[in-house]
Amino acid sequence: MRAVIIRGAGFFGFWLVLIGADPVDGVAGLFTAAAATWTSLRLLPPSSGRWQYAALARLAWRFMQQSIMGGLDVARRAFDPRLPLQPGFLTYPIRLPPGPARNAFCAFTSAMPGTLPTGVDEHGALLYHCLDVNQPVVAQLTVDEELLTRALGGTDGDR
Amino acid sequence: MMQDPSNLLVLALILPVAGLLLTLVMGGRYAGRITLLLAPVGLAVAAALVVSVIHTDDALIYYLGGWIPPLGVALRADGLSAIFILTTAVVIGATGIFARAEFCVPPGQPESRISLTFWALLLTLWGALNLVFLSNDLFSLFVALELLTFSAIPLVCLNGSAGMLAAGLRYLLFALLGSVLYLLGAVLLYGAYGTLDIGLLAERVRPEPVAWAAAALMTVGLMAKTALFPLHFWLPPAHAGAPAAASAVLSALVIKASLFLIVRLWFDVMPALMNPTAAQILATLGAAAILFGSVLALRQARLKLLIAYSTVAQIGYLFLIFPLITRPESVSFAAADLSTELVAAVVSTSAWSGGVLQAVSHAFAKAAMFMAAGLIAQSLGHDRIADLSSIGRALPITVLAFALAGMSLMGLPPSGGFAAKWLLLTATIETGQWWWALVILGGGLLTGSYLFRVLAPALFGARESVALRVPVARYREVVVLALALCSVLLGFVRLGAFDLVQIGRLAKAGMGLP
Amino acid sequence: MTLALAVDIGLALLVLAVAGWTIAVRDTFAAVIGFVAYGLLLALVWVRLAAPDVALTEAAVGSGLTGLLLLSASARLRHAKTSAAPPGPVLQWAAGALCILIAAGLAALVLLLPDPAPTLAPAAVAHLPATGLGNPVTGVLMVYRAIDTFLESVVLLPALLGVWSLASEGDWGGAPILRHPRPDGALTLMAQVLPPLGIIVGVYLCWNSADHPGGAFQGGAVLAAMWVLALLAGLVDAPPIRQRGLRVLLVAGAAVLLAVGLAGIGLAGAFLAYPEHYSKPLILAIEMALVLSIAVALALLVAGPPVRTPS
Amino acid sequence: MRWGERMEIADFLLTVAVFVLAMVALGLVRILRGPAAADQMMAAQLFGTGGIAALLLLGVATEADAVIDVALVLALLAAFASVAFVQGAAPADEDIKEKNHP
Amino acid sequence: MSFVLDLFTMGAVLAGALFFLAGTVGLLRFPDPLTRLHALTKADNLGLGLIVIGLLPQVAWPLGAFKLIAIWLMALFAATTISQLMARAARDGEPVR
Amino acid sequence: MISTTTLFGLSSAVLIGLGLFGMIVDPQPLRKILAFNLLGGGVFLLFGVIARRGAGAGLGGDPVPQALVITGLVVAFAATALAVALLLRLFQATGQTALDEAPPPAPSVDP
Repeated sequence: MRAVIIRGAGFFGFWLVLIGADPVDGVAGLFTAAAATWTSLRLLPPSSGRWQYAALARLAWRFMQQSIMGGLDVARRAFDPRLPLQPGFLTYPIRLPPGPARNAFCAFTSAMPGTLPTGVDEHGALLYHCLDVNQPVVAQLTVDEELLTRALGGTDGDR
Repeated sequence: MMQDPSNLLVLALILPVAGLLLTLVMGGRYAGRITLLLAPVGLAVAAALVVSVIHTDDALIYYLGGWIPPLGVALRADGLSAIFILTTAVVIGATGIFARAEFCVPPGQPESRISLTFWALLLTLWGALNLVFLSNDLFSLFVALELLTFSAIPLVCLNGSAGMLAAGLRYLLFALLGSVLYLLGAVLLYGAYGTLDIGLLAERVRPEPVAWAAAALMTVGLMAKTALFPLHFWLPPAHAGAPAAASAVLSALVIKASLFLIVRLWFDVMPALMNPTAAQILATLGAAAILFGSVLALRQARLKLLIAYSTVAQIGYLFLIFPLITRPESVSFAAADLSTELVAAVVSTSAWSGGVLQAVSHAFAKAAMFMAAGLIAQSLGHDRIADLSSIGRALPITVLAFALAGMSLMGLPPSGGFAAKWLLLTATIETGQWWWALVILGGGLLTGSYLFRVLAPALFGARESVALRVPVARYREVVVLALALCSVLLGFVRLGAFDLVQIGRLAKAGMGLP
Repeated sequence: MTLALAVDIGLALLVLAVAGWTIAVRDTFAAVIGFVAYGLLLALVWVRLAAPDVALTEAAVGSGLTGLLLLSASARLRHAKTSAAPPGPVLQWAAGALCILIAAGLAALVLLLPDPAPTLAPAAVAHLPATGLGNPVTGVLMVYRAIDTFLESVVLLPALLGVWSLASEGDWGGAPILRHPRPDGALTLMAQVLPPLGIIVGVYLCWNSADHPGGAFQGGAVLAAMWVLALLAGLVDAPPIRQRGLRVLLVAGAAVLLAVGLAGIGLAGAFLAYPEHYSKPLILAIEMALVLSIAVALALLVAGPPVRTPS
Repeated sequence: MRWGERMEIADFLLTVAVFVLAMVALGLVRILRGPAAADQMMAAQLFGTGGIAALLLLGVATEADAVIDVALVLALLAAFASVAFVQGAAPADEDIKEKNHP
Repeated sequence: MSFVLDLFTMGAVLAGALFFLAGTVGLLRFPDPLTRLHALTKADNLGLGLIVIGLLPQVAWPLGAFKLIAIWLMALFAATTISQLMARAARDGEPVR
Repeated sequence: MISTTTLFGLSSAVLIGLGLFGMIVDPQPLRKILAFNLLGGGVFLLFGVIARRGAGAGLGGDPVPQALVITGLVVAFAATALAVALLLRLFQATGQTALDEAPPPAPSVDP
């Protein structure tokens, strides 16, 4: 029920952002938001854990920070005449089970500096492509995973 | 609501479309019944339309939504449209009855693939044809052409064999190229004259480069869809391989739609552009189609392919009307004392009537021939011409129908085809263009020879008895015979009735004048 | 040279380069990629031509859905052996000359177009208040030339029937399958998050089109894309084509438009005329029905013929 | 001489739009030339981001609100097209098997 | 005030353009498809974000601004997922290690 | 100085020529379909240019052609979908995609 309200409110808010506040449009928006919420619940059933908003805020902040770092990092390497790249693959033994939380983790880390998830290897560990394999990538990823797990309030149910 | 006859135009348009929507919802089990119920209604509407046009002695016009062109779109039915709508209703109805045995789902069975698609596409085809004949707007006509293409192509490959898929795809590519060229021409006309309405364009178009380019592009595009020589390659495999009922509507009606538009284009949209050179070019292509198509038909080993090539040839006759209506300046009239205008009007009428009669009688005859060939192929299991000996004994009605339809195609009296070719011949003599007369006569001889190849053994073969693999339902034979008879009986229609052709012609006054 | 013109020249050069590349490149997959880029660039061009309604359509239909269709086709045809050889050099040169001639002729005609250009803009604007609409393009599509919109919603049906008719006899009535060969987490996440947002955007484009750019076609295309996304990720299954509800959805738009149009004969004096004062709510109702029908039809056109035997 | 006087903000935004388009064009050269199919499928991403940026700049510079909606649709559809690209470029299953188990 | 805002716009938009440049340079210089993918997604998204931030003072408040941010978030989300899809396809396309 | 409409008008002429060339010359059906879309894009662009030239009455362009282009784009999509479905089915049935002058189709009712 909580998830219904939160998502519904979010979608209605998105509708308002698009069209502006007008009573007639608002009624249409309610129906649309209801349809969107129904679809959303069908495609992505709500997880069992409760979101921890403080941790979520920290996560968002870290995301902002890191994606800026990511952009700067690439720009620095691109403009550097020596082209300092040491590309390669490394594995990250992820603890999150396959499911929305792990997918979110992958999406999150794909914006981090120098890392790009490219799928799983034969042992179920995530396979990352790195611009510079000498960076402390695994340590970074561990921090990220911990933060995400906490923010989502425990592990997600499998899908 | 029915007091106003112009409501008939809307009715003719939406009846098949409403049938399509209903068919989709009700499913294939009811599809055949819906079509067969709508067919007589549509026929009645078409007949009422013809009567109304004759009665008012002018074109019926309907402003959709009450919006007057150029902003709005008008439907307009002149004599020409009325004739074609009636022809379409007859052929579609006959096809429906003919196809019932093949495409209806037996009671208690679930919907099958062809039971839904065949009927739904037949209804779409019907709606699209009526729209082509009624719309007075170049863009709506574009959509109508696409509607026609989208319903014709699945009909071609209904049996799903690889050869037909290839034929259908080739047909589709030709048709799409044709539509794009047509649309490009329409776009140019809008850019130059600010309207897509045929009536307004007729007033505004002047002989200048942009109009010429538009005319050329649209004509070539429509020629590809009509399968006029040399853009005919797609037609024989597509028409010969489709199920008989589908071939009948494709050959009888679908290619006429784009032909109808070529005629509309040159005589209604841009009468100012019609000139002897363009007319001679079109007629030359037509003559080439007659000769080429006939010779190829002569060489075919299979009946349906022969009929398909015959379509290529017969289309050619329709292009002969262009120079006969547009008289070359060099021609001097024998009847000098008559006012030139009067003579010109007479000439143009007989060429017009001949052309329209040819189109209509060919529609009936060709539908009958394809259906007859379908029955023959079904009952024998093949349609090899060499093995049709004595088939006339086993299927007398079918072969009679084939022979009657063939009579009309050859132009033997007293058939509709004879009247048509006679009118065209008269026009060639009157305009002093004897060379077209030679083409018409030569085409008739060739037609006679390729049909003789089929009919002589079929009727007078030496075989004692022919074993039929599958018996043929009597009512299907009767439908075929009725269509063939229609084609023949057109010859008895008083020629004056074809004044109907002239009703509501936009550029009637200026036609045929130097 | 103004800056806006610099944008235009840059765009035009890009469009032409991409188009030329699409025709010239040997690899078909690469050509399709070029085509998608072409579509996206054309969307920008439409913006520059002050036609945001068309830009929306081009982005959604011209590039998005057509692109997906062609890309998956090129992937499936990758191992196709084509025995057809390109035409000989003489024919190629002849075709090239013909096309250059046509292009040159058209270019000359573009330069010869009348000035001032004939236009229906004043007429369209003059009658707009009577329709209750604020967007003239919607006015043309739903009022002045509603017949085109009606035919348009009908045109999709035979095309879809044509696609369905390619099913094998045993699969008739079953469902099409459109699934990524190996869906993974990223695709799943995308298909979980984007479709609800897409629903909002799609309905917004349609609902808002009375006064702003957008419409049933644009909204329907966005909705269709979202449905296809969920299908690709394997989160939902396409419905069996025999399903009555699906068929009703498919014809709903055309049927509502037809019904309103017929009512117009009695109430407003002409087929497809709207009764005074009720035009805007009626148009909105039609558009909402249309957007659903169009979305379903477009998505099913992408999904292809049914391949799953009906249960 | 200050910036604000020398250059209208709209002109500035247009200039940047031209620049972004030029970047897209340059990137396009790289992408289309390949060599790998993986390079080519990046085109949707390039056009997605670059196109959205150019549209937003154009829309704000010319004060055309509708353009923002086009960018919105592009943001949704670019993702969609990319999925198609990946599907098209991904080698079929049998190819991968061949590669991994020669 | 408007001057300050304009200055802010120019600064942020210029910075954004710079990242687009970086993305393209990376695209041109980086040695293999996967590294090029890094360049494209990370730099261009930051560029788009900066341009959006720069444009915020120039649009109607608050709806226009929220809309811009929504567009950016959607583009960002799309990029983070698409880059993975492409990375996997690219990895499949050539031998690992 | 060249104007926006002239610029894009000339571009559309080139696009039409290119699309036509591709449709005539390329033997592969998928490439023909692609070229058809390219050609269609050129035609629509020309219509858009004509719409832009008709700007007036407070509008940036003549809304009638713009509306028609929207219709046309959807028709073109439907055509493409049908063509692609046919092509894929053909490939499925024969393993190739060539459209050479086909042998006469076998009679559908042959024993």
